[in-house]
Amino acid sequence: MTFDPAALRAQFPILARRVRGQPLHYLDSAATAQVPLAVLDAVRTHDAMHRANVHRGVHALAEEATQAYEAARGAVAGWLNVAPDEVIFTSGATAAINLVAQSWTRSLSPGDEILLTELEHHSNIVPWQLAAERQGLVLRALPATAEGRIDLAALPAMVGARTKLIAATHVSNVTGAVTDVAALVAAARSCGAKLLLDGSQRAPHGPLDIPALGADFYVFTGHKLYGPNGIGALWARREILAAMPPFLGGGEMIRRVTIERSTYADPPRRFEAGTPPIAQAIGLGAAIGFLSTLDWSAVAAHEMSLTQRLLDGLAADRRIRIFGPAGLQSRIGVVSFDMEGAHPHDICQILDARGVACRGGHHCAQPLMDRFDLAGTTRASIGIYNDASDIDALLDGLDEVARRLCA
Amino acid sequence: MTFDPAALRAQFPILARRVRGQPLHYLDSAATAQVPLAVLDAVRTHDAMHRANVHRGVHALAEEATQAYEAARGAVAGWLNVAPDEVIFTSGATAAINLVAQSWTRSLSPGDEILLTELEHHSNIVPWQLAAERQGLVLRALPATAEGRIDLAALPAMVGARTKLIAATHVSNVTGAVTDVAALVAAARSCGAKLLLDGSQRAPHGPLDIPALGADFYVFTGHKLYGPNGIGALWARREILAAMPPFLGGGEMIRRVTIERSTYADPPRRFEAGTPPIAQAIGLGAAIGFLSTLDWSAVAAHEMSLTQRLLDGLAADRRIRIFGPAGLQSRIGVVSFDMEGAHPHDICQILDARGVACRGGHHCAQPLMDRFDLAGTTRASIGIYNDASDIDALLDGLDEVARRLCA
Amino acid sequence: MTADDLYQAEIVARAKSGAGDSRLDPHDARATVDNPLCGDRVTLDLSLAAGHVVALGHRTRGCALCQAAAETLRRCAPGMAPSEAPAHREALAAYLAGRQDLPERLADFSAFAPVRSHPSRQGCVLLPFEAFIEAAAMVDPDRR
Amino acid sequence: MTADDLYQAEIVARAKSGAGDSRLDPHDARATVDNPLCGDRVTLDLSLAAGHVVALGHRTRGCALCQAAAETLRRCAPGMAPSEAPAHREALAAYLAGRQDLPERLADFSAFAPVRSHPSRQGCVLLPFEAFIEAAAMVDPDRR
Ligand SMILES: Cc1ncc(COP(=O)(O)O)c(C=O)c1O
Ligand SMILES: Cc1ncc(COP(=O)(O)O)c(C=O)c1O
Repeated sequence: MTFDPAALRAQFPILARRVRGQPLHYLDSAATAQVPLAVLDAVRTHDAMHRANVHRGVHALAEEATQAYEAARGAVAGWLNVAPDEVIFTSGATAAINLVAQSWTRSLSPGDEILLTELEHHSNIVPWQLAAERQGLVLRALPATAEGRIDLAALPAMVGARTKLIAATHVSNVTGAVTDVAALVAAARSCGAKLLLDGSQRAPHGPLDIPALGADFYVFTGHKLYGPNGIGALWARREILAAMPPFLGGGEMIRRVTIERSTYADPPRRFEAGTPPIAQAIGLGAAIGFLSTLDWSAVAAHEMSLTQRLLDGLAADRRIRIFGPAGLQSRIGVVSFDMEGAHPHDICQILDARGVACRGGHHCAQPLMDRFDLAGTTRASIGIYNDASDIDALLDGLDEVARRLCA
Repeated sequence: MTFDPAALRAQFPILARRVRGQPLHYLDSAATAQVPLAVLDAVRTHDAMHRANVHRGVHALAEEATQAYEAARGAVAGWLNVAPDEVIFTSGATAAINLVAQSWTRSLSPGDEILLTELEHHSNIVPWQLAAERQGLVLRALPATAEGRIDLAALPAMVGARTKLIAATHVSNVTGAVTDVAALVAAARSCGAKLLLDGSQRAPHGPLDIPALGADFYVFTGHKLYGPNGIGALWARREILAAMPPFLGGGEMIRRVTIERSTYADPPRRFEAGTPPIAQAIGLGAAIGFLSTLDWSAVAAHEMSLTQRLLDGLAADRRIRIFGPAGLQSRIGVVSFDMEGAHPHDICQILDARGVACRGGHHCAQPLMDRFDLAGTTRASIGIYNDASDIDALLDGLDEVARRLCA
Repeated sequence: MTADDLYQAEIVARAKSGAGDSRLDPHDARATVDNPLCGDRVTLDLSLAAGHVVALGHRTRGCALCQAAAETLRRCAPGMAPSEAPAHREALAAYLAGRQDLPERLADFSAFAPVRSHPSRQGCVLLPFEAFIEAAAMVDPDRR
Repeated sequence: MTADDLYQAEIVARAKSGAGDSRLDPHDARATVDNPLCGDRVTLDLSLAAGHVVALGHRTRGCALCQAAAETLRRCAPGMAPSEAPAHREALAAYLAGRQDLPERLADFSAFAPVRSHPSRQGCVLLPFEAFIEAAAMVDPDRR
């Protein structure tokens, strides 16, 4: 267990790149994190030397690919502290949430309620809307506080006998606020509802202990966890998975197929229709292997000190308003802000010319933007490889923005 | 436009591998094709140097990634001879068929019929069963002939006013038979039905001209087209896509989201929920770029001469029965057979010890196995990189199988 | 190309004018469009006489490029026929894509030349034209 | 490990015996299971007396490993209690996974040692045990 920021940076080839003639200051890890050599190499080695379809071949390549794919499932299970056969590979968090929204909801009745929050990413809203339309479900949403957190005070009024599921983000991709999961677990327990946590933004900040957390479903996406694109995972408790009907149909997920009817394999395979993203799963396993060598209390301290530096710098500019917790309590290094007189896209464009990669826009969270009455924010997000120079480059860039656009 | 088999082999690093101490004879391309350096390099270069989320970032990496992703859509469109905005990236053929089965069928009425065939892969059966259950649709299936083709003689009796869709494989993944598309188009036209072709096994055998073919939907999967895992494509005519409701919900596919309701983007984006498989799409584009440099009439002649060599060798063994066309007419180099007294898995295992990678089993086509009253077959499938030594190694291996298991 | 080129004084100045509210009351047509990628929004009004635009007004909640483009369109629009709106949009898109020069009518858009090397921002410049097309369709005599 | 090891004379011989039809009529329990991955199928019969298996018969449509495993199970089964079926399956699975040695009762399965290095084939060897478990559950006095 080590953490040496400079040595770590050397593992990420892209950080050596220059963009627009400047060193790259990548502050967009909440959109997609960069990948270390361990991941690049695992993906390439698999595809160059061990590639085959999984699960049904007996030849050597097929055995190698199958073992590597299942080992990756084990790695994911390790990161979440759950059993491998409760882990389903999907093409991302969005696919994982759609799976639950289309399959698990089949047992609900019209009028049953699903409780979301105003902080959700569209991927944790729209799937429920589509399911609600088809099944006659009612969607409600916990409001956001002015600090950009889930308003837990509203919880008692929002849960009741009809509430069947609470689906909430574990960490907001806009404000960086970490959700008080215990409060949601208690609320869910009080009415017999299940709890789904969208861990897309939480998973990249250290290993998890899902059983201790008390959720019933957990999803995350590989490309934000320093892994490949096109891979994600759904975890759910065994009994829940066992009772869920299939979502996508196809190869791999069946027991017996006739034209008239089919029977289905047990989980996890029941939910992995078709050839899975094999190389991507292996790359995700490699990412987790890499991350597992880090000392996560040191990483957290590092990320938090950068976050503090950023918050301080932003607070010093009176044109800037931060959306999200002002302090470090229960937050991660995802920081959204607004600058009077400058549009997020213009800010990002001027930053880009200085090699600083930030994101401007609604961050797939329009309901939260509506809550703050904004079209969008500028967001800087901190990953394990950032350092003080990244934060300073951003702050310097914001000075230029002010000079050029807010004069 | 060239085709030099030896030079081509050098582009595929895995072919230099030894397995079980033997040179690799890879005859399982119908399950997953191997990837050339051009693809390995494109994926790695993207992930190592240009990685970002697409479509909403203004920073340099995001622009590079978006342009590369959309260029890959253009490459797919070129391979199919269609317009880029009619191409939807999916995680594979299975996901593409499920998309059509869940979205397009919403406009059908109970009792409407979908016509499949007994030759379909499970991925072109089970999605329709799931849709049929939900929508009260009726599934029918054209039988297979003894030669392992779609029995077109049954067509007139099977289509009628209630037929809304014919969903058929363009090439069988078991028998290698190429479907007479014109007959299906005529049948579909006669009753106003749409035609979906599963091109998973056809796409790797040369560029297509979909408009000339006359299909309404076309799907294929990247990993069989010498591209990455976790990527596939759906093509459909613009008017059809425009009328289809979304399938998966999430980021990227929306126009405006509130907690109460959402409106959706135009195709193709409406059907690409969440972060797409960006690196995989770029790899697929690179695969198509690579394939586009080949002289496809030379490739076809090469593949067919190997197929003939294989068919001749198999025919010489009276224990062996071929399932599929005995000649080269309207077939590709996918050859299934049965050997009296030897189970496909045992055959494949003995072949594996000689470095020969074949596939044994039901090939995700249990209805076809039922038709032939078999649990499975042994399948050898030929790709652009195979040569006569691969065929001969397979035939020698079958002699050993006979000596050891059929004595 | 760098941000310096994108945010030259001329563009910034037009953006500042474009940030105001120049909506027309009364108007002959009004349309509002959103950019689904960023949430930017243009509300655009047309006044017509004798089948041609006499005035175009707008309220634009958007980035500097979008505001500057709306403002530039406000200046160019008088004299245009509603039925030409889609063609103007195509001409500008083709210019931004580097496929052709600007037509005389849209000459003022040459200030946006640097956007040619920023594909992700071209939608910002085109958004006012989407609103123009929608508003124009309401008053296009050929469509009624 | 190579195919030579997997298909030693002893396994091939047992597979040949296992290819026949040794189903029992009458029987106390019958179960049929399929391997979803390959379509192989075992139909397995049990005859019991005094709460223990006195005979096991089967019809196996499967690979040599599956047939040989069914045949080996046929030989080992007499004397086993139905309630022990799951434990026997686990013991064999653990042996094949390389985690433990074979218990005395399953000593005959040592011929399958080479399968330890072929994970994809272990399901073939275990399939008859899945059928055994299903059939045993029907006659397990504790389950009724
Ligand atoms: C004919 C056919 N259709 C569909 C598929 C499914 O493709 P995928 O598993 O990549 O989704 C396959 C291959 O597995 C196939 O051969
Ligand atoms: C909180 C949150 N949930 C879900 C997602 C969706 O992940 P993906 O697009 O990889 O499916 C994201 C990121 O886009 C996110 O930040």
